[in-house]
Amino acid sequence: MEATVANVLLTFLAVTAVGIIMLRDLLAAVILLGAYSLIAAGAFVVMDAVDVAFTEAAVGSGISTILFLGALSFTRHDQKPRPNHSWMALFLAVAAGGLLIYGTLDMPYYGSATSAAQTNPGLAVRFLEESGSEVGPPNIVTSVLASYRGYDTLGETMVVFAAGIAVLSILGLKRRRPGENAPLDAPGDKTTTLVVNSSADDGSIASPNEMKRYPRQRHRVLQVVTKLVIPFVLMFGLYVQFHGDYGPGGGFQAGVIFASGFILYGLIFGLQKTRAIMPPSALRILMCLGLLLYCGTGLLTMVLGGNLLDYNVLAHDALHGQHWGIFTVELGVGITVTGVMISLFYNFASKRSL
Amino acid sequence: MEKIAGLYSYWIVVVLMMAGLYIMIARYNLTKKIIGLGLFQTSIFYLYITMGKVAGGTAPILIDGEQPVYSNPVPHVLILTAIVVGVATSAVALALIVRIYEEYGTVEEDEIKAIEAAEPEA
Amino acid sequence: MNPLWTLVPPLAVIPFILFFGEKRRNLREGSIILAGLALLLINNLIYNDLMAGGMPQSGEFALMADYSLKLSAEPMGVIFGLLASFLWVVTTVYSIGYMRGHSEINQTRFYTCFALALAAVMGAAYADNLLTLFVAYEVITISTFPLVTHVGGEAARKAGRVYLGILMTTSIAFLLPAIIWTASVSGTMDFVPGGVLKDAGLSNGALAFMLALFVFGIAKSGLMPFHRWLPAAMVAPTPVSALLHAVAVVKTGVFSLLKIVTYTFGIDVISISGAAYWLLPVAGFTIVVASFVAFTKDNLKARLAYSTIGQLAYIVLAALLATVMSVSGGVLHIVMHAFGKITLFFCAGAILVALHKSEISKLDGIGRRMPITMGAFFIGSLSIIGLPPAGGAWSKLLIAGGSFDSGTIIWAMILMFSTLLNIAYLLPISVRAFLKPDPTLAAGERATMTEAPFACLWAIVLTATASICLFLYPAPLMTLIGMIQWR
Amino acid sequence: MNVQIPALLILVPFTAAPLCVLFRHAVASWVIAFCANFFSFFAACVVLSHVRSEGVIRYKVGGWMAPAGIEYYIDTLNAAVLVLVSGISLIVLVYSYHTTKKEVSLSKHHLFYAAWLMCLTGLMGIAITGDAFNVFVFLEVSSLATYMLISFGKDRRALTATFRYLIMGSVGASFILIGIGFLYAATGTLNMIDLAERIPDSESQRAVLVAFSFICIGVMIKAAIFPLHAWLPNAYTYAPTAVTAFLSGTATKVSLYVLLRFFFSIFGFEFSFGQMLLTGVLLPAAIVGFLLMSLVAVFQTDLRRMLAYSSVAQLGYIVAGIALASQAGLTAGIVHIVNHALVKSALFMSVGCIIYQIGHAHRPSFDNLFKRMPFTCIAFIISGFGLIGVPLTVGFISKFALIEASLEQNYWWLAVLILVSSLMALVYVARVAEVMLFRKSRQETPESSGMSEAPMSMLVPMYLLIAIGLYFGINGSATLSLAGEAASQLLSGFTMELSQQ
Repeated sequence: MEATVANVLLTFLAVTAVGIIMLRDLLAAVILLGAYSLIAAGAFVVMDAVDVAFTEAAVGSGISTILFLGALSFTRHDQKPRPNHSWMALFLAVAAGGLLIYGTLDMPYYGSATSAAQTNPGLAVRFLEESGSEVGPPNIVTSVLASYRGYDTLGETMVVFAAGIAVLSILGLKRRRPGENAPLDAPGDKTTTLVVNSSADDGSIASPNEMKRYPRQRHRVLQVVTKLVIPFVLMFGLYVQFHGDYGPGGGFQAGVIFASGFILYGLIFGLQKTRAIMPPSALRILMCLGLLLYCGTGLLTMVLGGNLLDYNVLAHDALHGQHWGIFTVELGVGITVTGVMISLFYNFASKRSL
Repeated sequence: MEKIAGLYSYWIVVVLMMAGLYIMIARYNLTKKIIGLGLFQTSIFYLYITMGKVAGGTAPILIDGEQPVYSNPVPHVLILTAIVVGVATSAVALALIVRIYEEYGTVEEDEIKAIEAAEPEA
Repeated sequence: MNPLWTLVPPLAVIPFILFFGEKRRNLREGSIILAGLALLLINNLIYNDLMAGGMPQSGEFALMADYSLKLSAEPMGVIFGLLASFLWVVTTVYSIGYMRGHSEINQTRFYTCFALALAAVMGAAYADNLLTLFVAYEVITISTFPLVTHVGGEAARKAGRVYLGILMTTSIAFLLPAIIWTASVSGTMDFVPGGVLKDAGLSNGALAFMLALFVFGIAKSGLMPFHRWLPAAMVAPTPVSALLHAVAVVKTGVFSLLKIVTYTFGIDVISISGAAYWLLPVAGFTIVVASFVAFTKDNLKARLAYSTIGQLAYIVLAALLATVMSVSGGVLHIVMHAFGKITLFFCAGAILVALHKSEISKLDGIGRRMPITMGAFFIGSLSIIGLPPAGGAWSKLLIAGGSFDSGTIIWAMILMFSTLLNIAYLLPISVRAFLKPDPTLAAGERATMTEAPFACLWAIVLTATASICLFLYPAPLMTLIGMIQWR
Repeated sequence: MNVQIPALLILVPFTAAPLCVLFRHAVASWVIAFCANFFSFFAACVVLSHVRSEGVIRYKVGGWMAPAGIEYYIDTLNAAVLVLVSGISLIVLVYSYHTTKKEVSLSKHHLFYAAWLMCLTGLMGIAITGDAFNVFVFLEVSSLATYMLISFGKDRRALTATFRYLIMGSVGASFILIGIGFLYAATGTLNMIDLAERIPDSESQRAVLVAFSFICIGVMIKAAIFPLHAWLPNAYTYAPTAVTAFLSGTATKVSLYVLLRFFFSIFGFEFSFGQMLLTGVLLPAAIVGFLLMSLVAVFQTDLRRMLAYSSVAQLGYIVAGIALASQAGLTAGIVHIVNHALVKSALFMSVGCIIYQIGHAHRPSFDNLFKRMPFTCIAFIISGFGLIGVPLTVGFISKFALIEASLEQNYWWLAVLILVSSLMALVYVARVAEVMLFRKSRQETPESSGMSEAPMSMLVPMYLLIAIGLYFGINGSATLSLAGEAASQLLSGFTMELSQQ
């Protein structure tokens, strides 16, 4: 049954992929890519990878689609038609694919319980059997992610951080100068007359450009609904953050969800208002703080006499230590991810709203 | 037959991966390339997750007092990391695309090349 | 005396040269002469040690795990070291006169590179193994490059390109692989009396190929077809041409070859295997053709350059004949030719400084204006031709004798034929200078003495006298050569 | 040695990166970066000396015993790579102080140095780890930071160069990810030592083979090995000058290290070179690479582009050494990794000085360069000698070792081809040197006659690097013995008797 569902989903994926190749309208392709991620997330659930499914849904079809749309709104929507097909590319892809298929021929079959990966006493078996007593959290993925392979996660957090500051440096978020008030964004190369958006009675200031781009700003219904929804989104984010030990979730997913609350607000109420709530400099500090929290935990474990990220030394009892370690580390990840994701949104959005 | 059933999912995933790769190499539009990259990477995630699946298994979250069959958590952990890496790369690439469009007025690779060829050396 | 000391004076003087610079020229040049005298003294001490039966050598410096840089003094090296250091002093004195008389630019750079090159020549002279020799060889090439291009301008740049191109290319393409090959078949790079390739198990063909790599790889010996750099390098100021291209650079080339023949191959290996069979004709060809080409050149320095190519080929021939007598002759010829040729170059420079003439056809009658210079020129010519009372006679005799030793008379005949050519292209210059009337003077007018600056003249007289002395009193040299261990 | 030093080696620059962003001050971030980098360099030296005297270090990150946890595995090879990377980064960082001021807008300095630190952390993280998947993670850290660093270039072509690098780099990284996935499926482990043990017994030999191919290709893209080098020339040409100097000495070298680790330690000598016929693929690629790329370099007029192509060519030598798959060849390859890093960074630094003062590195438009910048020109020429392989420079040592290694296997033709390529290096270096030394200005303008040397803070680090290069050129046995040690460790696989920590 499971296998059938997975295979059906897989076929869906193939259809979507063909669509992505064929479509010349980039907007549609992006939406399809989001759908692709969502279907994949569904398949991941079927294949018991709930954490991955959660992340893929939040990131692949959420954040990354928003980023694509942000970029697209700034550039062209359609790719230019090309008469000739790239036989070279086709050849390369087919060759690589052929090689991969050749490699799968003696791989363990789908769902095999006796494959090398499933039976390795050092990794999979150990995690399944020992993590409860060694680390504690029922969610084994969290144990492995934050403790056994916490160092990988440290690197991963830095990747997120790197992306954040890379986009910041490439798109060059205009900084709010001290003493400068409401018109937060000093116009750069383009000069725009700022007008008070009369239809938004909350007095939000938006450029005509922005109004054109975000017509929803005028939708009172959306505004009300959003205001109602956002607390729940943020609450859910906190839940995912702190409940990651027990169910699917963790710092990364929580960060994304938390950020999506702000992004939603930004989409509906405009960038300026969002920035007033969450100024870019605060984001910068958040980004750094999360990472520093992670590093700090690592340093602390070393100061206390353990190896890097050896949480056992954090408390008298090893399990307690692990608990504290995972808690802080996940919190660090969550904070950094929140900061980076909102910052990414700001950068893409501010680029065009000026 | 058993082989086909057992490996079917791998093969489709491989095809999907190569679709992504093909888009990355063959398409001139830079945004489309990144869409291809997304497709490629998502398919790799799929490959990993497929490896971790155990038939009749359940999500690797310990349940008190029971001993069910769990799917392998290791690929899940790896892919969590890889997803993050993927979105980070895409974000940077998209930022670059925006800037390239600002500078060149186009995001088609061959047009950019033509513009660059006309520029003086360094 | 540790031969390492020979590197000290030329290197130690460089900071002084740079420090004194253009502003304090007397101090600058004084320091060079002091360094030169110190170097001569050190070489002399090494000579004494050697004569006392010692084998002065330096410690090893491992450049790579199995291969190290090391200096040691054996008779051949001592001869070359003494020669080069003596001529350095003389050339410095000469160049003081020349460079100032000619008001050359960038003299500091000139003297710096000069000193650096000389340090490298010392390294080559006392090299104890192929690696040291190669290092010194390359350093000489690079440090003399700025000297060749000294005057600047398009011509000098072209010359520099040819110079660096040929010397570096051949050394990287032929010499380096030959050295590495030697190391990999014999397991050592050391210079050992009797050679290291005896038991290396190379076939005769392989030996011949390896020898060819060495002979052509050392393009500094000016063997055709890799001789183009030498005439090209004549755009350099005359002292450079004199010391470097009549003495240090080219002689490093042939000296290296002699050393390799004696201590890497072993003369017996060469003569038994017939490795030189295909190379001897190349040397013979060079001797004859270079002489003919020299004959056609009107520019004095160009003629001397081609003469040098021919004379160097004598030494290459001597090395390839690989008999005790011929190689001894080769070593001797290094010295004899050095004194003879440096005299000639000094004279050419003196004529340029005093009368601003460089073409032979314009030298008519200048013997009366510059009697001392042209007298020395005559002695130098005799030495190159190989006539008494100049030193060249001895070395030519030995090489010809070596040819008989090896059982083939043809090389001796080529030597004699080339001697005739030497006469034909060198003596007419003296004849012109002394016997033809000076076209610039009206009939009956007497020429005034317009000799070169005193410093130049002094050097010229010294080297010409030395040429004669070497003919009259070759005994110490012969003793040294006799101390070479052939087997 | 304190047991925590290997971890601090990574963690200190890691922590310093967010600190730079947090402080958001140009000079402060440089100081933070310098201090962190200095510490890393110092720590790397300690680690190297410890490894050489006491043997391999294994450090259990998180206190978990491998293969459940991630571990550091440090033997001579990666200790040397750590020293190399942190050392070059440190020297170039000092040098970058002025160039960055000129090339990067002041408001982004903190981001620039943060990216620098992340790049350094990523590269060192790759080098130090003993876990295959961790290699991927830190590869991405360094890649993202590198993209960012390159995109700081002033020319708008820096953007497209970055984009192209990003595309190729992502393909490479994805290939590595696929490879690691297949390896995991075939063996069920990620730890390198564990992999090495389990690969021969795996039931899925085809999967292992595919994993090998994909990891190979992926790493080779990252290492810019011909013919997968397309990203490199533009990236090196348009990146900020200090970044080019930094990357040329470190990024590709670390990727080569990964290649060595996978070839020899993980898959093992027999697998890589026996069954895989790697010699049949790798060696021709290397040879065509160094010949063709040297030739292309000859025709470049922009100095940085020329050096970039020359880099690809020099990587070809390294790969040729590796492909010989003998103790001698491997030694030559490893020693050239170090030597080329020293030489090429110094060269890019000298070109950076020229750009700093003149504003371009276009050879035909130089005039009177030697008069204006004598020290820079001398630096370029001395380092250029290293590229050619003149004796007493590092280039000679590695070329000598490489030729000896090829003669040892009777590949005399390889020796010949290496020499031919060296001659091409002679041509392109000499062409630049000639212009530097002899090209007089066509019209005498007052500003072109006086001396206008780059600031001391650029010259001193540059000459420091050159001095190090000359030292190792004269005392080649130091690097050669190190490389020999590393080579024999590689050939004998992972060491099992360890000082567990």
